[in-house]
Amino acid sequence: MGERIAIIGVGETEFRSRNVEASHVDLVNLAVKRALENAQLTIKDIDTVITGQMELFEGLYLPDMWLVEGTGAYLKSGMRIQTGGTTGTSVATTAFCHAASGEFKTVLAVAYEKQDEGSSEAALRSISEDTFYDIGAGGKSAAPAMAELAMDMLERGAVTEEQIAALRVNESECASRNPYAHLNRKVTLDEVLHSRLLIPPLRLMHICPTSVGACAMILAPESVAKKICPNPAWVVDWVTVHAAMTPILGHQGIYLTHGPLGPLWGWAVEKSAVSLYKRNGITNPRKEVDVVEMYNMSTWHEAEWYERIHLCERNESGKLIEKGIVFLDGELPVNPSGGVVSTNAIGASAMLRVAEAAIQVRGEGDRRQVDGVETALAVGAGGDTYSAAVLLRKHL
Amino acid sequence: MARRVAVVGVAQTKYEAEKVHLSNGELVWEAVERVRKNTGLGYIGLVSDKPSIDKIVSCSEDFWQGRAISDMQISMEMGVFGLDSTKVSSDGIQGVYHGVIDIMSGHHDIVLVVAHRKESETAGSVIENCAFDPIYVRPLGIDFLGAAALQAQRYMSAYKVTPEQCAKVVVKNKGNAKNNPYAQEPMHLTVSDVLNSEFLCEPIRALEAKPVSDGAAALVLASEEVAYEITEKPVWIKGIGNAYDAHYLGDRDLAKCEALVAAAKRAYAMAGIAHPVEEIDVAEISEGYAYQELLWYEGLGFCEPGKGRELIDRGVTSMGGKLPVNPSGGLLGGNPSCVAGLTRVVESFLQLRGEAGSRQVTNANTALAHGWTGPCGQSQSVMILGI
Amino acid sequence: MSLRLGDTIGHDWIEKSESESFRLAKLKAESEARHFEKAARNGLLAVTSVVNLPFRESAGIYLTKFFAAIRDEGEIIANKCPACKRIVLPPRIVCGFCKIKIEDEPENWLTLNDTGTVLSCAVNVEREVDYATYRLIGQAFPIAFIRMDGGDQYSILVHFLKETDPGKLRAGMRVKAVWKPREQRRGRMSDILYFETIGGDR
Amino acid sequence: MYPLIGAERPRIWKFNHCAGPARSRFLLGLKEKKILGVRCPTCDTVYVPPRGTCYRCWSDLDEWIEVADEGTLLSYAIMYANSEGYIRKAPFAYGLIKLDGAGTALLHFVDAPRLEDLKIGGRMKAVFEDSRTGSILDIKWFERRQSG
Repeated sequence: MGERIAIIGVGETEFRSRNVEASHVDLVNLAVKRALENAQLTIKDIDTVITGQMELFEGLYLPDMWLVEGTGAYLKSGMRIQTGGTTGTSVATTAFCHAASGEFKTVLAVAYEKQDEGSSEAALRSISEDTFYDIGAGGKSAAPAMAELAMDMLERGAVTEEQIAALRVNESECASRNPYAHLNRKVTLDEVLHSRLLIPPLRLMHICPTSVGACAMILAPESVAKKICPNPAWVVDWVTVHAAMTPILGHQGIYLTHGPLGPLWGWAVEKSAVSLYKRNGITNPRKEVDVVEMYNMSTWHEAEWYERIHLCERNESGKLIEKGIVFLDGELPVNPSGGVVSTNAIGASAMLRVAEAAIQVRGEGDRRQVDGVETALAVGAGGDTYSAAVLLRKHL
Repeated sequence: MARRVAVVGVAQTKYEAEKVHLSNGELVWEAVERVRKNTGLGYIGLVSDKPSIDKIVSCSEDFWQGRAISDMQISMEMGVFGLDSTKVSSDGIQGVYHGVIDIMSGHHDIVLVVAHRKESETAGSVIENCAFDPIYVRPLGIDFLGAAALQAQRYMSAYKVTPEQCAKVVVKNKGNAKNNPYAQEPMHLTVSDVLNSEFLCEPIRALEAKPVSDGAAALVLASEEVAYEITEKPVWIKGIGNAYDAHYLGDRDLAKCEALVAAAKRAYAMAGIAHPVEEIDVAEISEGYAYQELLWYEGLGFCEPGKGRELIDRGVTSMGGKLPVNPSGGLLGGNPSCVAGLTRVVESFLQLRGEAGSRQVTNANTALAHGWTGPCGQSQSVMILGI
Repeated sequence: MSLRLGDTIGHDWIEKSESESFRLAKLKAESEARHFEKAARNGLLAVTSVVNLPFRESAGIYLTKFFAAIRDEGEIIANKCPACKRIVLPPRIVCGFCKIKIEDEPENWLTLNDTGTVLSCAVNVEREVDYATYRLIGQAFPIAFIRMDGGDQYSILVHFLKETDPGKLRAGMRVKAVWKPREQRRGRMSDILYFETIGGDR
Repeated sequence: MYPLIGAERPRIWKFNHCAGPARSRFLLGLKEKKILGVRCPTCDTVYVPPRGTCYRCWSDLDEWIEVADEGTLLSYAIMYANSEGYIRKAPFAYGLIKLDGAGTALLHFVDAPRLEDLKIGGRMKAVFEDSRTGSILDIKWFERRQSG
């Protein structure tokens, strides 16, 4: 096996719905500088730079080229990764492999999204609208598929609308404690229950916003981390699973909850989490993991994934919420950062899961810090049904 | 190198100006099917008792596919269901680089790398324009051709490189392409044929630029532990290196290629190469335009800065020379960008195994593969392979 | 208040939601413009670029057959994995599960009926907004996941339903394709206008 | 066998790219017919066009200076092709111009009575548009000075 590795620095920008004051390079530069400061390093100490974002949302072809000014990649090695919504975790896992390969002393991973500049609608339509499958049903099927998952959760009695709303209230409480979160206003149960109904039972407040912001992480192999970092977050293991079964763009019938495979994202999340547990001897994740950061594109997904990552039995996720187990002060807090429903700068979202988990492990969470975190789990998902699970520990 | 990595199988499609009969998925399948046949490999989860592919790296770009998450189109053809997979949005050689790093990290054993592009489907000039700073440069409408011509002019005037010397690169590469059944534009040319073709962007002439091309390539990497179970003749990755240059053309001295020097230095250090021309037997480099081959010679340390023209004059890089460059015909012989870098590794593999047919270089033991992306080669990647 | 599939939500809700999406889209566009204007007054500019990218795409061997059948025969065809026998709709060169080639041989092709059963559907209020006029364009047909007759559990098609009364939409309803007149068909999915309700729900 | 189906579907995307503080200042300078540069406190390079960070030293750049609207041509390229996306009709020329007082070269259009008269080392002077909006295109092109 390669070297063991650690996250030794994390930097985030404040996420907002728009940032017309900064260019792409300014935005990325801020996150990188904060990560360097956090790691107490200078840009000269960095060997390689891995970047990621959704280029069509940005309107930049080969964005890593212009970004050299922001990432400091001049004459350094590096590459660019793009896997849709999972981009962030894919960048992170690529950075992990770089750090573990033994060829690099330090690795900088940068993921960001600046959605305020482009026509996200048009870019999204580019995914959903196939030239031949031209009824535009693909993009429009995303929300219905989400609603369908929600309906399924309700029908099989896994959660109630009130429980899901309570979960959303908790996320907003967490976000209000996170200085970087986008939707950081505390909301009430009543507000959530009466927010705009998109497609029954999916409400506006249950789904993620579109944000602008950047996230950077610095990684190092054990030999380096032990020398330069007093409290590294050790990256123990990571697993990516891809469930791509898109027969044709614009046609996503097979993604259905009631379809033959069930919801494919959930399938991938479960497979990645379970093999991660298996490889690392975790038999009861609810007891053995102290905090979870997951990619909750909607609160309904979050509830479904409690089952998928084996925090509870099937149909028990409601109880998990009811008992407050997954809340900030609960037995196993999930998304103390406020999660993706609070902050969603697409390219960065999935990396924020890893970064926020690292912040928890390093005890740097400030008002969102969970007490006594020894083991953290970060789950990224998105894109063409990718899922990546990462296990972090305070001690090796 | 911590853990040795080998290339154990390769495949490519024929490169053509237009593959109208195939969808992107069907194009990728052609390459994937061949590489699976060549290696006899299946996928983890389907075959349990034999070594199987456990990771898939694809290379494609959203702009060129006209849609976000461009790998969605080809995921089933690559066979990603239930596997680890990622997408490198860069030249194909960066995908190989990713695969090598994956295996070196100890997290993966067998990695399938795939690159594809149908350049014929859209207008490259519009896309390439989007690679420039949107504030200062993009409004000018410049593309990679314009940028390359600026570099060519600067390079040729700095080192007194003549148009004839650039034309010789075209004559050599398109001539070499005649020996490559996969090449798109095998041509028998003379220097004056090249110099008589019209200017695209002075000083670059039509025959001196890479043709528009469609195609795909695939390759399988394996760790030392399993490589011999797959093939008797693995080709080892001895060194890898990549680097970024500054973005603005006006910030760089375009007659030099700092990033390529840095990338080559890393790859050579890893492979223990001190004298590239002596130690490397064959090189496959990505020359999108004729002048680039001469400039890249210098960046790769085949000669001193400004002496690239002497290598082509003396025939050092011709077939039968001391260091044959691009026996396959290179990019001038016709490769789509993005696939180009992967094709260089594929061709290096064939040379080192002695399977390159009539383009075979004799006694090839060490090969160099090179790829670039970005305006004037802003991102460079170098790989050393050996047996 | 829990909603179940088949619950009536009423036309007034759709209308309200429609005008709401329209209002929000307009607000968003206006607020965006305001932000850029405000930034410009503070000396922070933005550079507009319009990428106009021509594309000419090939359907490829398998989808050409599929769309030609739609165009010329008014038929929905699919192919079948020779190993696992799963139906692949729309047809493709590989089976994603077995990861093997589905040869382009007659025995691997089959014709499905143009009738099917709705697995689930949603009244989609997110109609497209024309940002130039702030008008909603297109029609808000409910989108449905339809399991086609003559196939298996994998032969699911995504398309629109003609029935727009949410009170009458339910999983299990039987539907049939309504085709464009033959001379208007171009070999695209839109050659089927939508699916209309037929009797005999499951 | 059916004839192969293909379809044309252009993608049209619109973006508003934010310039950020440094780039905006330069563009607003152009509106006033001024070409601004910014000096790196560490390596002393004067960047034209300016930016927020020195890519070599990673220093924040804040020392603004005005540079001349005249300079030396480092390289040029005469475009004869008429590809999609070009904003001028061929033949036209791009050039890299190192303005007097600047440490880096600016990429822009260059012009001469006859494009063949362009030469490396030639003297070039900015020609501004009459109506300027705060864009890199406020400079029409750089013109060859006969004296140069």
